[in-house]
Amino acid sequence: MSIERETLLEMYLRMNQARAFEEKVKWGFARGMIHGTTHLSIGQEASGVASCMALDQGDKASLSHRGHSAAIGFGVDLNKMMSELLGRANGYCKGKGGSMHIADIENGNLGANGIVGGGFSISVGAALTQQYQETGNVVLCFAGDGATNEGNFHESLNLASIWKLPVIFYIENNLYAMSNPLEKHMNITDIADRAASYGMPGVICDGNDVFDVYQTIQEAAKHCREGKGPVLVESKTYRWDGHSKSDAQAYRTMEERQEWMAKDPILRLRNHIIEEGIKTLEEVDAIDAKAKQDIEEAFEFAWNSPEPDVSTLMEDVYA
Amino acid sequence: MSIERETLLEMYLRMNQARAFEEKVKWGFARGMIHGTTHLSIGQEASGVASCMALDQGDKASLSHRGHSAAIGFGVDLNKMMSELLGRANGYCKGKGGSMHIADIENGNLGANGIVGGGFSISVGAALTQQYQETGNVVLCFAGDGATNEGNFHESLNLASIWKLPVIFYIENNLYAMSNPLEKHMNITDIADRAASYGMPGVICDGNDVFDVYQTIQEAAKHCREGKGPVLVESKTYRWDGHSKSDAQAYRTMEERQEWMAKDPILRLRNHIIEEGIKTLEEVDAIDAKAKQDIEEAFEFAWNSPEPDVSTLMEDVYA
Amino acid sequence: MKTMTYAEAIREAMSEEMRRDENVMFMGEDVGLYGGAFGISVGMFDEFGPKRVKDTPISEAVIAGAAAGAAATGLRPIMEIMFSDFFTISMDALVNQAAKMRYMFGGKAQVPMVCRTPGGSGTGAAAQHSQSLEAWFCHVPGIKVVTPSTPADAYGLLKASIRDNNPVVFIEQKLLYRTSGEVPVDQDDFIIPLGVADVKREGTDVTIVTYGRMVQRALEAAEIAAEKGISVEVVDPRTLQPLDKDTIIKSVEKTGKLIVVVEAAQTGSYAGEIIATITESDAFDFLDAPVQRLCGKDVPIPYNPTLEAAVVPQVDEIVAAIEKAVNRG
Amino acid sequence: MKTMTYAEAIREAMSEEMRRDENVMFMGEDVGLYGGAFGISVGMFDEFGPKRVKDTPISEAVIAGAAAGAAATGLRPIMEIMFSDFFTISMDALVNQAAKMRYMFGGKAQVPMVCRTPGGSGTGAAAQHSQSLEAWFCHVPGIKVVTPSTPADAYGLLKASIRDNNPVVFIEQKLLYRTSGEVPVDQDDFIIPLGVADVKREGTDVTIVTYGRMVQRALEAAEIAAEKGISVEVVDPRTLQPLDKDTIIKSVEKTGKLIVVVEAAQTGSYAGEIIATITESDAFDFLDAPVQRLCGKDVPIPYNPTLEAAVVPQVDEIVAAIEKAVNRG
Ligand SMILES: Cc1ncc(C[n+]2csc(CCOP(=O)(O)OP(=O)(O)O)c2C)c(N)n1
Ligand SMILES: Cc1ncc(C[n+]2csc(CCOP(=O)(O)OP(=O)(O)O)c2C)c(N)n1
Ligand SMILES: [Mg+2]
Ligand SMILES: [Mg+2]
Repeated sequence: MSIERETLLEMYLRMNQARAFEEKVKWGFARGMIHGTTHLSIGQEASGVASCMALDQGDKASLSHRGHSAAIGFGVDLNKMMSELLGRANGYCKGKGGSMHIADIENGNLGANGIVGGGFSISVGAALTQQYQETGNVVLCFAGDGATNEGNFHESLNLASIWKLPVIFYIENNLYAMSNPLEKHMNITDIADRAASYGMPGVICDGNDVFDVYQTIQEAAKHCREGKGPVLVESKTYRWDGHSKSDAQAYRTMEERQEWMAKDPILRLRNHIIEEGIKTLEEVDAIDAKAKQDIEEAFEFAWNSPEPDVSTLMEDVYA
Repeated sequence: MSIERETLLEMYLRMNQARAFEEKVKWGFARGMIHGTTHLSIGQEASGVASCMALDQGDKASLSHRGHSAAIGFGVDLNKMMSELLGRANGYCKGKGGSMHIADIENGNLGANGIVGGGFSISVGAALTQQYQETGNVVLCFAGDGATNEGNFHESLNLASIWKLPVIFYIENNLYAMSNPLEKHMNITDIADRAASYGMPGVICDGNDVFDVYQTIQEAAKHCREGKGPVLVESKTYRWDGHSKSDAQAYRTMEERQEWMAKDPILRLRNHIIEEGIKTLEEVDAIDAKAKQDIEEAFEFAWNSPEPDVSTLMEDVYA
Repeated sequence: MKTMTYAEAIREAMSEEMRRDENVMFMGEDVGLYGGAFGISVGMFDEFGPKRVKDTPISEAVIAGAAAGAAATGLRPIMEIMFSDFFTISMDALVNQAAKMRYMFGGKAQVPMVCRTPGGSGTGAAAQHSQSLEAWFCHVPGIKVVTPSTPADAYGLLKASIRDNNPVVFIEQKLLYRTSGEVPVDQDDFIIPLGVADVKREGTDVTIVTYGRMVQRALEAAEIAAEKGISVEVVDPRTLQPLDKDTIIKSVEKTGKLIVVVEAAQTGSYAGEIIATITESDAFDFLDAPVQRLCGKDVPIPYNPTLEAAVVPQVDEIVAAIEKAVNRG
Repeated sequence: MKTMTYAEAIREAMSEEMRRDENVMFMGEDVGLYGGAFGISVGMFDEFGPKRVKDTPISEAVIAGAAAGAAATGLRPIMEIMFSDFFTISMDALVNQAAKMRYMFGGKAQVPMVCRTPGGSGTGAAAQHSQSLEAWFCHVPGIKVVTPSTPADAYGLLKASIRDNNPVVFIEQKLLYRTSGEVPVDQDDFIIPLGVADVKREGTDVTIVTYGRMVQRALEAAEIAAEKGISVEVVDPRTLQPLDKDTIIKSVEKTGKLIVVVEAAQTGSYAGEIIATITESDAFDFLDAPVQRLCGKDVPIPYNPTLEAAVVPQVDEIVAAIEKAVNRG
């Protein structure tokens, strides 16, 4: 499959922004400029960005706790996003949500979720709205391999299947649920096999290959839009960093990590762009630089933004 | 497979007791002698009785809300069971449980359950005890087709599979979850297929055929005892009566019901016993009569038993 | 005005709102053709069809989660949980998602959903089908909680709940379903706003605050007390969250005596909240007798009918409490 | 005596009980090699091995259900729910199964299990990772609820909880994990029985009842008040269910003034229960000022640290409440 030139370059930019964003977040954490916790998706940028970019205008996405790449892929105001991580008043959630709750419902981002598997049923409901109101839109629901062991996964896929709802359950299988390796948290190798329980298609894509991710999501979305019901997509990928900010990673080997770092999805796309002559080396370097610059500016913006006033504490509990 | 003569005749007796028990319960309800609600398993006696009788001494069973046949199959004091349905002090639960909570933990009956799917995880825990204490025993976990749509089904089968616990998930698929026909509550035909999500065997048996049920459970139990982990067994059967005491059954046809009544598991076994010359017609009639007599006596016993004293209300909240 | 049962009033309120607003829909286990375990939605499937009245599998987690997701994206779902005890399976979706989405997303979401569910004991359904769990929901900021005691209240409050832009837990009672009363269905848009208590009986000597099916018992006790010359005021908050504190405080300031009657297990019940509301208010200075609460006993609900009945406050116990309060004052 | 942190005291209590009783085992998400999200069980996997320290998948429903099933059949499981907010997923197993099995089976089951879980805000983890839900559990007959405020209490109460034959919800606090104190680990079988309050500071003018991490704040406030000549008694019930009513009542009878301080969202919190316990007791007649409660605000926990801190009662607010009580008396 080919991806249109403009889209591909935008994708490359966003993947670089995602990487730079998270590198900056790591930096901010180390210096105590960001607090709380965060889950980095470095290494998973193709999976997060290309999938969201395969969607159409009006489609929705529900993100996991590891949602930065996806949010940036879906389209985001980087200033607002960084501001939210810094807990500022002009963040997406007015500083009340933080990394685990970046949301922009109006524009279709139904929110990251701090509850593992919490997004499954929310996505089913959002897909019900699309079907009910005949919008022709689909919902892309992100979750991790570990999340598929939650009861909510099961109930959600079953209901979506019976009701033929337009939702893509997109499982980013990065081989670990926190410290728990896949082979110790389930007795199967391919999560896509779980689709069999619901009579829906289950497909696998290489989560580090933007082309495969993009095509798989486009096909799944088509299936949904044709009224054929949901699809389970498994995206095989890997996170380079620890689970969250404090993780000694005793549960995996350096070798494994290096093997996967050699499959860097950004580098892969970069090489493709250059080899195919889509852009020259210099032009690509310029994109990389722009991505970093965007993030520096976002951080600068966020850092200089005001904290929410304590008087806002009780606002927005009820509509 | 053959079942030992003694066992087969005991099985036939228990199936008849189960049928008579529930006919009596229906009668008692109609007359206001029993209150609350109850779920009859008439038509499912082979599934409930033969499965439990395939177990060994020390094995455990967790029953569903539709648990009378299974309880009687597992081995029960009919007086205590009927007393419990009548809410008497000498019932299994001292009158505090009723039909949905018949239990006898000491003897391995972990209890019927009013929560659909509630028994899945309880069974996993009970199986953990067997493995931990190396008892060599297995747990037989009853549930209905509808119960397999609960998240608890998913979490329980997954955990049991990873930990290789000796538990048989025994799904009595009677084609309906209350008013909801199978084809409207899941998008697959065979619940056994759901085993694929957990990397465990999934097998189907004819729930109206004692031989098939018995053999299937024995084989599954063997698998468990060998340390190979859990098995999912689907038992295809049908309930003749409504879901609970008040049910107009608008959701199914008379024809369908009659088709299934023609597959009466008791009649089937009765014919076998006579045709194979295991017992004469008269002898079999005598078993039938004894079963009815046992139930009449149980009802008589229960009816004449005392109600629990109000002073017992606050007893047994804490150990 | 029309005489109808509590069950009919609920059906009528749902149906009217569904006729009025295309985006209101209804889902739950066996709510379609079967009409719901308590027959509440009988006939609605025929009127509204499978798009708007939807049978779900036995999957309480996704029922609540899907309602939240649908509500956040433009529908106004009403969901039914067959027995309130099964809400234990829906708590994550309700508490961590629906209740918090608005706040945690900086006010940029709204989640207009109604969770209808019957609570309470009295039908011989035993421990797993008889609980009164309203206190849990009241403890979750972002959720509103409604507990109607009459057909008219059920009707007017349910309509208000459906139009509310927040998650509302609407707790019905099995033993009230067949009670009947006058309901102003002919009155154009009869809505009872959430957060407004109703003085079900005026009085001057003792205030009883109660809700749900205990209201009827309190009224009976008040009647008996009246024969003894004691004037009892019965205040039914109707919505527990938001709670109409003013009406309760005013009543206690008038009578100087407070009895709270609830069906739920005493420890941790909402009775404590109502009492704290009074003792931290100016009404404290008006109290001239210890505050009493009559609650369900701290026990799982037993099956035997005699035991079951003994769990919840009885009319004679309420009368005794009234007399005790007055004799103290 | 040994100085150790609250986290270490918990680890020590678990380890000792596991050494003592072969049937005690421990399970939860990432509790093995990883040592738990808060490092509580670091090293236990090495000592006890995979049979007795078990990593589970992310499946909170079956963790609790399996614990209940194992407990009912002879093990004494300790389970960990990584954040108490995730208990929303375990509620059916805990409430409808574990808590009720004994009663509904006529006293013929016992369910000795401990559910350890950290509650509370203060770590910037926002709305879905910061709740204080103890009031829910206290409202369920059949469950015991423990909320230790010091390393020694955590140690002695956890050992008692593991030996208790009922489901115990043991609520720890993230912000207490690193606090340290003296723990009598060398004392043979140091057990703190469930249901016995601890007077953390004696005083005569005002009673503060509080638990968990608010105890420290109350003590700080009491210190400040002491400088102003006000003598504050700080009562820490330590277990909320069963609640040591006597100690609280006696204290209020002595001081005549009650302030309840809890971290949880005010409405429906356990503060109401404690207040109702007093106002329905003989202590009511000793009260000479309105009962005050200082609780968490009724809001989901926000991410921003300034907002987050503003949700829970502050030392100066407690001091102000003390002064208000005294000036009234
Ligand atoms: C219901 C719930 N349980 C546990 C957690 C704690 N937790 C956060 S992320 C995580 C691991 C998730 O694994 P996976 O789904 O594979 O996603 P990944 O982190 O690998 O992207 C866990 C256990 C949580 N947030 N919510
Ligand atoms: C958690 C829960 N949800 C719903 C119910 C109400 N209910 C009781 S039995 C039943 C149908 C169960 O269907 P199935 O599992 O197929 O068992 P069957 O009744 O057919 O034997 C329902 C919905 C319940 N008791 N518990
Ligand atoms: Mg993962
Ligand atoms: Mg069925």
